[in-house]
Amino acid sequence: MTTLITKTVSKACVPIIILFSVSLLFAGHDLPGGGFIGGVMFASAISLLYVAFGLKYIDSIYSYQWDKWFGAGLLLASLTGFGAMLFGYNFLRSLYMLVSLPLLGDVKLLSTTLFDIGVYLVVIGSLLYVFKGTGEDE
Amino acid sequence: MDLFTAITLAVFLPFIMAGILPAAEKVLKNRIGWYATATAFLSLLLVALAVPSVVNGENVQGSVAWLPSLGIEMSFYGDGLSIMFGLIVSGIGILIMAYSNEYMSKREDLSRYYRQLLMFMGSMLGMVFSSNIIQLFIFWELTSITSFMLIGYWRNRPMSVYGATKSLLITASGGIFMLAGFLVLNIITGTFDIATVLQNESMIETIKGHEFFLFALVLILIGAAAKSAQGPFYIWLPNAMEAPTPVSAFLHSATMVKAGIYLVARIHPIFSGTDAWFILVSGLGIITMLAAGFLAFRQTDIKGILAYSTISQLAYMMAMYGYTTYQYPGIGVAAATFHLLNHATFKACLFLVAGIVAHETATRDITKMGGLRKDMPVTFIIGSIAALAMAGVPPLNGFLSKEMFYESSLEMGHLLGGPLEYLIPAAAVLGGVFTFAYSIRFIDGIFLGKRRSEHLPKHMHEPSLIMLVPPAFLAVLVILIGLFPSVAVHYIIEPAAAGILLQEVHLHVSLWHGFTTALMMTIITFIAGIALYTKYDTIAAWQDRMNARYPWFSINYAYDRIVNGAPGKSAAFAAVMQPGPVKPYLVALLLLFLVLGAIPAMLVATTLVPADLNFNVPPYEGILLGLIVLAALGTAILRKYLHAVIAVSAVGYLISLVFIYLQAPDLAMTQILVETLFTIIFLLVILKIPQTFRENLTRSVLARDLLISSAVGITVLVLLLNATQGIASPFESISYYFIENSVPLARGHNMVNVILVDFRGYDTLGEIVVLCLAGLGVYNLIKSRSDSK
Amino acid sequence: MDTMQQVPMILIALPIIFAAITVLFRSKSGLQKALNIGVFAILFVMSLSLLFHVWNNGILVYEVGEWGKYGILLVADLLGAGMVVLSSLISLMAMIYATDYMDRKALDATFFPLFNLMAAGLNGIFLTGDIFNMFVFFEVLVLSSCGLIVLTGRGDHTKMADKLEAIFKYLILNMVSIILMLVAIASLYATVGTLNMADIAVKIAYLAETGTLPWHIHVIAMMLIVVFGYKAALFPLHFWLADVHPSAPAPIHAMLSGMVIKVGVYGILRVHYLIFQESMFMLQPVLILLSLVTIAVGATSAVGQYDLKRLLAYSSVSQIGYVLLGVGMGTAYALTAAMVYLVNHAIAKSMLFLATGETLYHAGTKDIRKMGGFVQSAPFLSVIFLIGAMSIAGLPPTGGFFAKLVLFDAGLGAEYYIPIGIALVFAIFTLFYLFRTWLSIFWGEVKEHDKEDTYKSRNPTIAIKISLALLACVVIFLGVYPEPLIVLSSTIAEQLLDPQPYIAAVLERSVR
Amino acid sequence: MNNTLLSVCIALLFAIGTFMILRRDMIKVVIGITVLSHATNLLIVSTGAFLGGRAPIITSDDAGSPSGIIFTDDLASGILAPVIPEGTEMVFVDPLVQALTLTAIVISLAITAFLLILCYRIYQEHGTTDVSEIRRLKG
Repeated sequence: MTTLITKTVSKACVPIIILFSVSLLFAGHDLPGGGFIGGVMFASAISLLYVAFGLKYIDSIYSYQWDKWFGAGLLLASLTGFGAMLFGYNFLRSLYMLVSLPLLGDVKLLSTTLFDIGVYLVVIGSLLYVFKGTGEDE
Repeated sequence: MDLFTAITLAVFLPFIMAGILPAAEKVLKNRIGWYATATAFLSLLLVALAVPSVVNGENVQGSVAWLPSLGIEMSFYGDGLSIMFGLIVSGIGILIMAYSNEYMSKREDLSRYYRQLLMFMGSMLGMVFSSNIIQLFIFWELTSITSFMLIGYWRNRPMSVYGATKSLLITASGGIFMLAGFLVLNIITGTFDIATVLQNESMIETIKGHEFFLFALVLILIGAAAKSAQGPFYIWLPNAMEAPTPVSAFLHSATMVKAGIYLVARIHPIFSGTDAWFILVSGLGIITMLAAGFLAFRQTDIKGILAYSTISQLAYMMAMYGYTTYQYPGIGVAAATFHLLNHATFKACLFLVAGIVAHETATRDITKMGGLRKDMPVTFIIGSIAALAMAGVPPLNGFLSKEMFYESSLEMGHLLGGPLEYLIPAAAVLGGVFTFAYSIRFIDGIFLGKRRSEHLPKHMHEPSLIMLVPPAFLAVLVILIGLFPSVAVHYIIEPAAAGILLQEVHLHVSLWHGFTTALMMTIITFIAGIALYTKYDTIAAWQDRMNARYPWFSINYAYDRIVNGAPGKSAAFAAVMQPGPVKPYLVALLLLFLVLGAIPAMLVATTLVPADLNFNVPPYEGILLGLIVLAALGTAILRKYLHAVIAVSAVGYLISLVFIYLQAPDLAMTQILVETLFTIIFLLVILKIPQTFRENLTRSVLARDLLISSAVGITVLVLLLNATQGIASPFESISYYFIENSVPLARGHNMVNVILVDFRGYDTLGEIVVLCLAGLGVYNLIKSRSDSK
Repeated sequence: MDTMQQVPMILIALPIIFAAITVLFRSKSGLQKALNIGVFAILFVMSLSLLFHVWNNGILVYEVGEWGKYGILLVADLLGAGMVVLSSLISLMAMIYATDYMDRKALDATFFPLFNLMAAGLNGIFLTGDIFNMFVFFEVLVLSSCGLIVLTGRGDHTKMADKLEAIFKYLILNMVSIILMLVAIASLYATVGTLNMADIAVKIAYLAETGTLPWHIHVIAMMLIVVFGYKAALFPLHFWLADVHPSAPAPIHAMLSGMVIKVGVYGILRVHYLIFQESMFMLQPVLILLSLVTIAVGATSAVGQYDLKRLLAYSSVSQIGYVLLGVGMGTAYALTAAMVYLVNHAIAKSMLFLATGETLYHAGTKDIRKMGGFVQSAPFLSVIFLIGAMSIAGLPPTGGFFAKLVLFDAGLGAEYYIPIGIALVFAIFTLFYLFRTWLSIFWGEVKEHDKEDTYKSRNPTIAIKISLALLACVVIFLGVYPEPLIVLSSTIAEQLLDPQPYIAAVLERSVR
Repeated sequence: MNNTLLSVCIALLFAIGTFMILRRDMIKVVIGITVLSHATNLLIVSTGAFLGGRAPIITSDDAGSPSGIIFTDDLASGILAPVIPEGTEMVFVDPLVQALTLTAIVISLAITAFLLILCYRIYQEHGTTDVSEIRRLKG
């Protein structure tokens, strides 16, 4: 599978896919998408890299500890839940704020976005962790 | 101090003292036995406080709140019967603990020994004073457990372990039945309190007329018989002789084995006066009496002889308590109670003597003994007195109660009439003859005759005073009760009998009461006993021969077969039940699902399939669904992993198309992405697993699996067709809330995402936890490889 | 007061957060030991305070995200809060024990996060008021137990191949049962349009009252029996248990046998008694029949085992049969009995398993035939094991006695004479195999004399002794004064039979 | 309302999946589990309470006035929410079942991935993929 074409194609595609996955993450609240879909897409992109270049090569450039990703994601998601408690609300109550920023105009800030980012990180981390585990073990 | 407190204290004092015994041992070291003796003495005093009031017919009664929700109180009841038992338990307890000071070597684990003895004593006292049957049962089982511990005192000796196991299995299993009996009794009466039942005549009448009467009686008697080594349950007692001898004297002759007798006496007012009571209790007693008396012949272990004699003596009491007719419910009660007291004195004494003998000769085999009278004359005298009392020789106490036994047997036979008029007294005499023979054997074999010095140590002498005084004291009691029975009868026996018969009892017991039939029977007993004793060895040899020839004709054989054979049988059963591969387990699960699903379909279903089936779908959807089924069939038919995996991912991709058709864009995207990733992982895995195995589908396996899977399919179809009939009116789906509120409250336009992160964000939290777990689990799986090498 | 309201959520969220933290900061096991014991102690105290709160102030309902019944509710009624107390107690003890028992490698790797998530899964199941959420937490529980089974401890003589095989069976069967659960939940939603259990209950009750209850609701009830029966190891769904439980390291074994199989019982108590009251006439005979077979099969299989952990696993099968017998009989008293039995079995069995782990470490083998005479070298374990065995066998003065007493009393009172008769007979089996085992391990002669020196060096550490001794104290306490437990259980039983307060507490809330 | 053809398709998937999990080859068993999961996902979506014509994404056209639906229960007066006023039409498909399905997909993905690695490890330890040979734990 590690032909030159796949390598080139994936080099070109992966950044685009990652960008797309991030946009899916943030657009998810209003359009199809969301943390989960974005995460799976990100994971697919990286797995494409793994398949194209081989695990060893990627690891030699940068060895990602994907378990930290899902740990962080889980922490982020659950702390978002706790965040509401600090404001005197129940766990996971969503908070909403409309902020006017220069250049961007009115931006709606939602605590659920943070939660969704947590989901995103967990999905990426755990899927890639599993993926790497499968591929690595000889 | 009021008497209730005294009795409560008497029960709990031994437990408390046992609890702080390890601390006391640090101070007292080897003299810890006197600490235990003092405890027993205190308990005796506390129990004795109640004697005057009970003699006057005033019973001690009281309770403390304990488990109100079950209707169980911690209640103690001291009537004549329990006071008598209390005196026996704590009184013999003093002697035993004192005796143990010398008997138990200083190297032994004295702390454990006395702790368990004290706990046993407390349990026994608790048992006899309990008014509540559940409380009684708790103490009852505690005596079983402490007995088990004490039998197995020498924990590394195989025979001790064997004996301990046997006693626990039999007595505790009996206990379980007894508990059931108590519960049945509770169903009938609605109370757990015996005193309440005893004081309520109409309740007793209800019990006797109730349809569960026989159930309750049989269940309780099983427990009592197991504890008192009666009937087929006797087998544990001979093996219990592995315990240290003071323990045997205390538990397995004088007190614990009498717990069953106590229970029979306790429930006597409730159940007696019925044919069932007579047949079961007396029948059991008489058969056990004869069998155990006869079997004692081939025993060569001096404690074994005593064990069998204990069984047969307990059976006397059993038989006497069973003597009952409708008009005269308690014919043998006084006699039995008196014999109970007497037996405690002479049998404990005999065991202590046996302990001395074994201690001095370093053997328990009677065939190696003989002629010890010269070396230990005092022991000889004490032992002879006790053995003669057991044989029923005047003027000792055993004579008096045996006379009463004969009298009550005669009376019972007379009341029944028919052949039983002669059979019952004859059986009683035969039991007496056996008793006479083995009692003489005990004296003759150990003390009389020629000394067989080749087996015995050179220097044998009387033991120290500490070991001699307790049996001597008991021997004196044996004589005193025999000569002046009225004291014991007035203060102990009459109140005890009154406690059983629930009315005042006046007895006239004296050594000489005229030339009665009973006396005739006693004389016959002596003559026949002497005659039998001349044939003693012949009979013993015959028994040995028969035992060797027909080993299966014994209850011990059955017990060993069951206990040793059970594991093998069970392992064979488990091997069949639990064959190993996952497939039968899956089949079991699916079959249970099918069977359970079929039950409502057969019982309550009106129409299995709803009428309005809707096949009206656009053709492209039909084609799509057809393709899905085709791809799924491919997974089943395609043999190669790679092909099957491609087929299954085709199913996945096609389903994502269905999702698009069903207006679920999020799902469709997820499905495509997940399917991609999943297929890659799947391919990576199967690349590493060469496909070597190929299943040969036999026709029968294929047919069976097809049957099961089509049944599953049909069940799901029927369920689904019924379930998709729409929400049952008048209800509506909660989805309206999400549709209505996702913009105004959750500020999101994609409802599915809003549900995932907001309305049901908590589910998503759980879901990402599952993802993390998969990651962590896979890590462990991969790492486990290095562990296994 | 306000903080009290948050406790149900914290009981679930705290271990999850902690799991995340321990994933991020792995490989500092020394610090992690202390921290985790601290967290589990906090959880235990909080669960107790929750139980007291519920006892005094009635059912506590917590809206996650504040969406009323449209979101997910946590409902802490007495049953849920009681189960949480039980699971917190056992997981605290197992955690204390595990810090010294588990291999260093396991502690450094994933033990702590997995164990935290297991605790979160248990609490999540016991507190949730939403049936789909229950499914999610079932999966949390299953996957965390699978991950934990692979880890090793010092008395763990199971080969890795066996562990993997056990997990495979467990997961495959679990997937099938969980698929059944999803089918059942989806069908339920399609029929009543809601996922909240109280909401479902009141709607089904309404349909039954008006005579328009669709018959497939009964099928759903039956399917859920399969699902929960699988969790509880009800015959013929019990096969995995004897393979899976013995493969786990001792603290996990204790959690699995002590708490995780109780989840199935909880499921039946919660879901069937709340929602499927109408199907009870069909369910009860089925449950009684199956639980009797479970008792018989478990007890009969246990007698012949020489692998200590496997023997006790079969014993768990048989004991769970007793619990389900009480559940099946279904009177208030029988449900009380089931609860009392459940609690006693949970505590005594987990203690027994913890003691077993240490015994196996002491012996260096798992074959009972090679053990003997350990009372000399391990007197402490001997006492603990004996107390556990007595409790399971139902001998006083341990909690197990009252459990059996109440169960038999309830059964006879409800006129189930033959089932109780059968249960009685198999109680003798229990007595037999447990005491035979105890005797052959601790009494008798030392079988492997060449190992006597190693025996001396392999003794329980302080942490292990503390956890075992505390559990033993609880067992004895329950045997001497079970009144609080019985009162609590009977109140729970009343609440189960009359779900109105539960429904009212959940539904009577205004929605934003 | 109902879609019988879809139901039949789901039932067939269930039957095929069941047949597959009864096979002796471990990998085939996992494939069977996957088929069953697919079938279940499809089943959950198909049990959606109502079938409007549109995906559950609100566009700016939809913003409308409150519809008068009662969402608060009142047990005393017998109101079991939600109560829908007459004539309310639903243009969307049921979003809840989709969310549930998404959760179910993710969970079954996680477990199946774990199961796959497990199979690989079992193959390493036992050297076979025949489930009837993987029977060291028995009796």
